[in-house]
Amino acid sequence: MITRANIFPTITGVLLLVLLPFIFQSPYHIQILTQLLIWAILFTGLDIAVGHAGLVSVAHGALFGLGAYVTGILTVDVGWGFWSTLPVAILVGALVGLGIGLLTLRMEGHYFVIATLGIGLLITIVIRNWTELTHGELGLSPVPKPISFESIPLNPSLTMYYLMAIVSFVCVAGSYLLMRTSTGRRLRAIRDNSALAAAVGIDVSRTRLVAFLISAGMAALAGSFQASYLSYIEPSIASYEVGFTALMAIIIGGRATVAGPFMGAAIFVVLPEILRSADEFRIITLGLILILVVLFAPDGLAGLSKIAFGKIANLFSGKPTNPNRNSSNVLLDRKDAS
Amino acid sequence: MTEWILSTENLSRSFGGLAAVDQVSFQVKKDEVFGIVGPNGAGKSTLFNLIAGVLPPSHGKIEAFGHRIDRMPTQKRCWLGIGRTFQAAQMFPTHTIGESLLSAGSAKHRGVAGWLRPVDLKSDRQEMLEFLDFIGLAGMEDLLPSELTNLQQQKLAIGMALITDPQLLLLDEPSGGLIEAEVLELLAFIKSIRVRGITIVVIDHKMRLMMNLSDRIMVMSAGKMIALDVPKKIASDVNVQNAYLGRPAGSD
Amino acid sequence: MCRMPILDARRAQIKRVGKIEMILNVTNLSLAYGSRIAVDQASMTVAASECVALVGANGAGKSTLLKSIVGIQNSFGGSISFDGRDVTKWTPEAAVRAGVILCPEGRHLFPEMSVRDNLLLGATKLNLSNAQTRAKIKEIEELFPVVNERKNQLAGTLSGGEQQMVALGRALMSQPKLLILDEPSLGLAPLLVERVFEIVLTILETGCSVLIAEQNVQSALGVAHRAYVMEAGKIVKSGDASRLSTDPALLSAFIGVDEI
Amino acid sequence: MAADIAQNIANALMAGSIYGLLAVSLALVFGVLEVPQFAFGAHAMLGAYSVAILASYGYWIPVAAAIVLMAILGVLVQALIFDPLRNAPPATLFIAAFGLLLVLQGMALVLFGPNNHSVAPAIAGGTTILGASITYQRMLVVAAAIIAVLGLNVFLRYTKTGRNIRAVGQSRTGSLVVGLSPRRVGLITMAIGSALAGLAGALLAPIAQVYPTMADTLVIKAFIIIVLAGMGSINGALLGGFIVGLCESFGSAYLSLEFKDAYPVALFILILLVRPQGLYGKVVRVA
Repeated sequence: MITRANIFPTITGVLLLVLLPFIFQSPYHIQILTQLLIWAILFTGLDIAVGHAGLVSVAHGALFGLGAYVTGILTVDVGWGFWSTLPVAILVGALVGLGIGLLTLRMEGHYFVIATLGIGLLITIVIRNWTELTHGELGLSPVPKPISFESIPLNPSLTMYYLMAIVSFVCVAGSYLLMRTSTGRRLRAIRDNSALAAAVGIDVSRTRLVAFLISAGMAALAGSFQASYLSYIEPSIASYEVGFTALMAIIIGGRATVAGPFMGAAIFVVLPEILRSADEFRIITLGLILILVVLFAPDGLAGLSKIAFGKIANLFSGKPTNPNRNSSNVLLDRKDAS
Repeated sequence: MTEWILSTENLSRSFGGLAAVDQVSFQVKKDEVFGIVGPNGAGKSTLFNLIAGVLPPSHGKIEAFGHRIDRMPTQKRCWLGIGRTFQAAQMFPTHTIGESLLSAGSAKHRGVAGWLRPVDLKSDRQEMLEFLDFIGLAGMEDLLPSELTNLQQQKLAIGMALITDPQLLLLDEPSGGLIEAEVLELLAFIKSIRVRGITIVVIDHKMRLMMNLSDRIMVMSAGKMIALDVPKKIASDVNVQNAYLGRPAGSD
Repeated sequence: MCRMPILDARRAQIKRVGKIEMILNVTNLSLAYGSRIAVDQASMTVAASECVALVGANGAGKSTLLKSIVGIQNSFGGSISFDGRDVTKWTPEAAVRAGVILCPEGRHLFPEMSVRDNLLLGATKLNLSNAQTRAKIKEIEELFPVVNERKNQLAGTLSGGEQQMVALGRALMSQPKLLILDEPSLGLAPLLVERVFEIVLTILETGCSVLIAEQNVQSALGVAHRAYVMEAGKIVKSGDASRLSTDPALLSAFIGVDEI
Repeated sequence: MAADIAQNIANALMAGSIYGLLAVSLALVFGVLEVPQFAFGAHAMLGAYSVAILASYGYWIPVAAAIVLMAILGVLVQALIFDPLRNAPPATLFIAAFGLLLVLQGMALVLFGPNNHSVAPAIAGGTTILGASITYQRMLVVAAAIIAVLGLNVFLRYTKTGRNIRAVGQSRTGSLVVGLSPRRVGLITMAIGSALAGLAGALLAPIAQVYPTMADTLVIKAFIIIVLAGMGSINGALLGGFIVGLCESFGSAYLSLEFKDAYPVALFILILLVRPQGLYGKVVRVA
């Protein structure tokens, strides 16, 4: 599946993943990078629903938290090892995703967003208040690390970083490969024009369900690693802000691209660090970036950079750019009010 | 013995008391071009939407290839062998022409293998190029639908319907937005589809096109079928002329 | 041939007076939806107190042309002038203030409002006093008895014919100088079609100009002084309405008889 | 027992009137402009802060100030954000509204700090009705919310501007042909919606703590209410507010207090199960 077109970005990406810890050597920076990778997994998962299938979900924050809690409860209270909880977390996430998908199957536009918001909120409330199971605000700790660090000669944070680098690479590659199958093709067709997609024989509901299920599973997987990375989890890990943050990251980073989730994650991890000394301005800045992106760069930063790269490339080749080419702003069509 | 491919029986659809399609029964023969015409508001589009699966009928039934289809979901009608186009050619706006055809053909491979079928199979690409050639857009596979003329968009829409391997093709207003010269080219193109052994049902109000294209024409007015015959007889039918020029039927 | 006898009689009463003063001038107007050209270099005029018909198959570009005259669609070429001033880029609001009123295809009433409210909205740009508004509504109610009978009913619950009367009434509330009717007979039973055209004649008697787009060719030509025939975005024929109504070319444009 | 029930109903009416008022503001803006104005939660929060900051002027002057300030904010956000996005897809509007929510919350954080403010009730004391003890402030909240919605009804029904707003919500083409400017009507609509949200916050201030994220769950509930009521239905939104209030109040009294916020959501999902297509309806209905 590696073609001439994608070999160069792939090598660049892998090199970046491998070499970044050598550029930012302090354990603090490496921890930030690890967090970035975990977010990127969540965002990549959500992007399958939002970017590829056009299903704008805000429930993924709750699904992320669900994954974290499955791992947290099974390791802390039941005593399982991390790796045996991972498949359970993914399965629970996917099943809940399937449930959400079935409930919202026929909803479009605003209704879908609000329905996922409501269902996500319900999951959050249950996590916060089912104290017998989740310990509520007290939280759960310590969630064990995936690897016993004694056996590996690297320092613990670097080991965790490389583990997350491998996992995020697998997730991104998996999502990329899935989109290179007929499933991805059908999803794009549905996102572009669902009536036409049905007319050429694509089972719109089933394809959307499959996408939502995979996307939910990946969000839960990211949550599972997040629990282990933080070692202590409490209900805010599943709050609706996480869902909105993920959605924002994809919109800002750019939908249906490989780089978009990473760019979004970079903004959401790096920005708070830059603004650490003036934390109260952090959310204003985020909000402003969001509004500006929505108003002026509806294809996100990845879209912007694509256009910029296209322009630079065309400076050399002399071809004019076609402004319509990169537009993927077809999440959902807005119907005329009349 | 003639073989019926599509038939309707007392097909009716009303919207809040108004019968848009009223007790329409007809049968389409294998390998014919069956035209449906009528003035604005006659119920053509509603009839088309009933057959294509956009609307359920209020009464009556539709059968195709021996199956009851009037409650069948759209994609299953496609699997049965019914391809369709839309009024105002529908496109996948961010797909290139090549991708559009590949996407349209993506659902005919079913089962798990169909879901996981890689997008860059040589055989699929070969098929796409053949269809591209057939619809006269060879060499344009990297363009976007918005870069095509109306006629080319219409041909692409028909191409996307054809790549699903239909035996029955439903065309909704294929001449919409075309200028006279383009209508003639479209006519030649639709005739070339017949050679592939595909039965065609077409709705259009460009009478010149319909008279030339159709083997039989059904005329609708106010939701009812008022005539069904070969084009020559239709043209001289007094009721038809009246329906078109706004005179009450039978007033002469 | 069957002509509507009432219409013929009434039509004879409307005579055009000596000097013809054009109030609407459309010159080489072109319009596109994206890459699709909907109106191609169309030119037409309407004189004061004149009734002009615009006929052609649907998809010919009639509606688009009419919408651009009232500023709902933007043209990319050509110009429009009304009452001697250039109005090519005006807003729908300015058009209504100037007395150019469109009664759109599909009526576009406010479905969840009473008939009375729909009428009041028609006069929204006139700044009438309460007494003037009442007088105006009374006038409309006399012209359309159904509007009076159903004044408190929601517009969306009316039948198609009743809705058309309300739409006409709403347009007349704005005191049009030029009333533009887009497919007023669409979806109406023959008797109601006749009623609509009778009303058009009544409106003409008040001195208001009427521009009417219709598929119902015979009726439209029955009330109009002049007519334009539109095909694929272009105006292909124009002339005296009574002459056009017997033109074999027109028949062929609609039915395509000539090629068999 | 009867006193318990009366107390629960009283609590439900109080909470419900705040939910209802916020839902009404959302329903108005959604019905006319199709904007899911998530940031109205922040508008309500700013309304509450207005009352808290201007407390030295008494209660009613700050409430009026909150209404006026939020109306101005409504005009600004409509002109700068939502009008330019009028042809954007729904998801984009959600994100823009959420961005606005962040900006407004961030501004509140910068201007007023993270600490809670509290506001003294306008009228002290209370009474007992059917065994339920009710403070006068709470009665005031319910009365003010009902009067505001009644006022909105009268405005939409009987004034020219109100009629124009309903017209734009019902048919864009229709309003264009009668010479209305949907953009200007949009500004007015957003101003009114924002003012109502501000009022909801101002009413809430004396009976709750005032802090930047105070209205977060409130606005989510308000959204759920307008989906239940049929988006765009104004009186349905107020009624929905009371139903959600009852649902919470009785749920926490007889089922479990911890899951107070979950009951309306569960009701919402239950309704989705019964009517999976949602409760549709777009145009602004006063009835």
